[in-house]
Amino acid sequence: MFEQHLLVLPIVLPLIAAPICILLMKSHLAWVFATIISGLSFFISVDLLFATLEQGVLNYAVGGWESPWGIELRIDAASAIVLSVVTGISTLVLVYAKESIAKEIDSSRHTLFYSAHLLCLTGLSGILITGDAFNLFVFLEISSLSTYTLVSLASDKRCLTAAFRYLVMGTIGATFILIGVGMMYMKTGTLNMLDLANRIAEYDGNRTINTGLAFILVGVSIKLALFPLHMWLPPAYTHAPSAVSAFLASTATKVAVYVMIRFIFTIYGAEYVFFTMDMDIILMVLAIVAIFKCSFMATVQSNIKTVLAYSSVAQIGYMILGISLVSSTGLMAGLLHVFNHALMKGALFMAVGAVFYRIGSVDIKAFQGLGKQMPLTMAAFAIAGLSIIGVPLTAGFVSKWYLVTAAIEQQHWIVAFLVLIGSLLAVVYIGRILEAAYFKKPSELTEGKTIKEAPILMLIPMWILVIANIYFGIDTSLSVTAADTAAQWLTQSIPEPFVSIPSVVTEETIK
Amino acid sequence: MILETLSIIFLVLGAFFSITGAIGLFRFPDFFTRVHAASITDSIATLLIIIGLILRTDFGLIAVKLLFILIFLLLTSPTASHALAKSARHGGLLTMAETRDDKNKEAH
Amino acid sequence: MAVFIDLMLLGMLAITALRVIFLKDLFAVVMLFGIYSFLSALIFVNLDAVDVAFTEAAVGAGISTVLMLGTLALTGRKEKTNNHKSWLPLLVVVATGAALIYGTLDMPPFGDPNNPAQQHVAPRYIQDSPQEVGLPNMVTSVLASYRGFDTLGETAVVFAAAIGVFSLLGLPKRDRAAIESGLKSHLVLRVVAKLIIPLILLFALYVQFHGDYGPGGGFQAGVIAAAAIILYALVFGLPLATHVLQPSLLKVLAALGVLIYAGTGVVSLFLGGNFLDYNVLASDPIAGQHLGIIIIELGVGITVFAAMLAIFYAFAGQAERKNIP
Amino acid sequence: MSFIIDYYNYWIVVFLMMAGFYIVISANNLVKKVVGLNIFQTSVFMMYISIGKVTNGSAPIVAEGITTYSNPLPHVLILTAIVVGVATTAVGLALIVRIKRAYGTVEENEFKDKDDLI
Repeated sequence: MFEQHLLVLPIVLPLIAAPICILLMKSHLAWVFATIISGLSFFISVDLLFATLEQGVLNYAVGGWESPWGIELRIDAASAIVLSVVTGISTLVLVYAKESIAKEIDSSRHTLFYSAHLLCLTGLSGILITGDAFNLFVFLEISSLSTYTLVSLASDKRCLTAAFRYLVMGTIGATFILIGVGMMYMKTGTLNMLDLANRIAEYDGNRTINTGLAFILVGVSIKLALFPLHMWLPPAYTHAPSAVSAFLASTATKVAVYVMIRFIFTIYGAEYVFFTMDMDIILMVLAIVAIFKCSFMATVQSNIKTVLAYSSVAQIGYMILGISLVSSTGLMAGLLHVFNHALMKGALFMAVGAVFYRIGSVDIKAFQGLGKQMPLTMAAFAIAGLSIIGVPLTAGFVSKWYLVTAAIEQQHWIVAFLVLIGSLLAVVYIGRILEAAYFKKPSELTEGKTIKEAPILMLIPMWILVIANIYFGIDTSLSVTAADTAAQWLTQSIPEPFVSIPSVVTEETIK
Repeated sequence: MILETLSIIFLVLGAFFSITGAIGLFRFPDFFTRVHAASITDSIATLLIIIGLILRTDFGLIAVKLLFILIFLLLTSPTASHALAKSARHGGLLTMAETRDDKNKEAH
Repeated sequence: MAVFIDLMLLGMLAITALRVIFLKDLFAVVMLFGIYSFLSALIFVNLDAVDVAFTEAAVGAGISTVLMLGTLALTGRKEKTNNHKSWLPLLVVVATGAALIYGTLDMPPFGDPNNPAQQHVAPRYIQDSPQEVGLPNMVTSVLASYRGFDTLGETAVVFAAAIGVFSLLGLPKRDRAAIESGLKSHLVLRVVAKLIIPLILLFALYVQFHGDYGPGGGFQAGVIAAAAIILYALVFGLPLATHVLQPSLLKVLAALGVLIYAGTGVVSLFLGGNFLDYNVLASDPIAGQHLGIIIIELGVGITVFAAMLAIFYAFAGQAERKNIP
Repeated sequence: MSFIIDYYNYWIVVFLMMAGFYIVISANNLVKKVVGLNIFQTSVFMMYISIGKVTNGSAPIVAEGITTYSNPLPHVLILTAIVVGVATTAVGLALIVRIKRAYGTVEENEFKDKDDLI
């Protein structure tokens, strides 16, 4: 009987579960409960993904009020992909979290951790499913507020300053989005996304609409840590508890990328954003600078979590680059990278968390000689690392391949070249760590101690992600089909000659 | 008409006390005299203004609500001023006269 | 006349904001923020947003200011002078402001009834909601019914904030030995507080259940009720307050409110409607709407009351701990 | 002249927003940052409420003899946004209290220096 209500469940299930977690009092009860709820959301999301691939768009009127008067929930292939990633990673991280947070978080705060995690999941799912611009802001704030809490739960005191900086930046971003939504409402009188899209199309070059777009893009860029607004991200990911870093790195920024795609392609329309406002050039330049600057920053850090955090900012650059290519292939590559990057970064942060669990440090020195002492963890790290670099037979290769293809299609030879160069920098920062792990003698941190392999509950989710990395690197049918369907759907608004694959379209013909 | 005139008189008086209170707050020399000025705005000015407003209603529900507000303000604002002054006193703040005496003692 | 008042208030706001920039005394900064909040509440009244004004006065000038003062008690009231002034912030602000001014140039004129914002979605709320939902207060109708999902999210945000503060500061323990604290020497204060605290609670109940007909609703009521207990804690001491309303109970209440709200939605699912469709709650749609709105407003009220009070407890508990050497 | 009457409200509100925004990004003291954040947000709320105002309209509560009501939708949005604002403030202030305990200061440049030492 719930079939028609499936859409609302990924939001409501964790929302109801979060307060129950508090009432459960016992840490392991809360763990079991949160994991089950998150798993349930994951199954619903996968179900929704297949439903959207078959039927296109699903919608749902909350409260029985038809849109635009009530709040509409809408899900298409793009949101369903990201939703599956978010709920899936959330489930794996929750499995992983039991051992991990037992070490890192004071036991009196365990139920609070699970509750905050579920609230964060609620917010992220809400952002992905809602079809209402203001409702999106509300869910954005639920997820942000619980994220600040999650980051500040670590025992290292630097997590507090990181969380505060994140809070200030995040709130500024959210307020910018609020300003943008207000300006759109002022000119259109509606908040429903589809309705907004129809009504914005009537205005051409209206200054209020332009400003609204600019504020929304800047606000979302803060949330997704687009260079140069990324300064909050490295400290937050470095000092958060390991399970939280793994969860946030693979979901929160991805959801923000989704929000950007939604605003650009669905609400404002790609034609308007890219051809009238020329946003593609700005985004492309920022993305390329992000890839190089932050990959380089990653090569000089000694804290491995900081390395991964900077690498995340660089990888976000690839996603934005895909969007800025203004073609369905480019968008597809971006979406595919959202999916694949979640798999690899999740695995990497989990592996680093396992090292922290055994050694209590995430400095590169702690990794020396670990290849022998924690073979399974380091093997997972190595495979996920290769995926980040983009070695064939890993998921990372697939998305880079499509990105390069898209760039070549649009005659952006330099961009294609730069993507390849950027991957070389990834070789450097991942290579450094692997070198330390496999070819160096144990440092004073670990010397003479017997280091055990990570607990099984941490290894299982880590390896599930690693296997997924390989699986989606070899059998690309599901991920590529989904991303392709989503991209085709979203780029409908781009005038026909630019969507199709022909490689004869040059920069001049677009203009 | 008479009510109208009365109401205006009350409102103007209320406004006058508000302004004197505000001026006093700025011009008086020390904490206790300033609290005195501020509490005038709090009590007599609000009292007069609310009475002035009541005279303008048709003495229905709104007048009752205004009356409630009046009673509430008459309970709270003097208490607030009292608590403020008393805390200052407990904190060791002296009135102007006392400070003068102290200085004189030190001088001798 | 309205324009004149509007300009007056906006001018005062501008002065307040500028003063905040340059003041170094944080206590004064926080008090000015309270004034700013209160002035904006007056502007909201002037612009016909009575519900918003109510909330802003209760939250901005009330709870936020109290929390800020509590923080200052723990962190000190002087801002240190910072020598290296950089031009970057000013540049960013001027650029952002210029962008906004550019945006205003195509805005529809202020107050014009033919503006797009007044044309499309809003007329249905104004014309049909009294019949469809059956409440005279359109803000409550939209808040609780048409956009009830937003309000569910808002309740979740309050709950998330409570969780955040619990995890950061922890809740004070009940301490029987310290019950005799508080402002003992203030006899007048204690007597008056005893007189008005029940009145405030009564008023909170009025706001809670009268929200369908006038300004008010669960959120405002929750804040006012919390303010009553906060006053109690300030005058009679935190230990006594925690003895009357235990922190652990507040935790349960905060969770309960969210569950009541979301549970109403789930019940409507089982009764065959969409999530949060109150029409199915009773045989008559209007009665169903009414019932649904009363229940969810209660949920909002409970969560907000418990969360705000618990947050205050957490801050006050920290201050208390600091005072004990 | 009508140009000014049409827009004066928005312009002043933009000024207020920017005053708040400036406090957020320039203040070194964390409490002041939070105050600035609040001023910024409150000013954005004023912009929304201005959108909903109808000249000679009345508060959107059904009453006899009134035909023009202001738009209730922005009011609802801002009610939600105010709550979100106070929630953020509470978490931010709690973080400040913890930072003070951990670092002994709430001035940004001072704990930045301490962070770098570790």
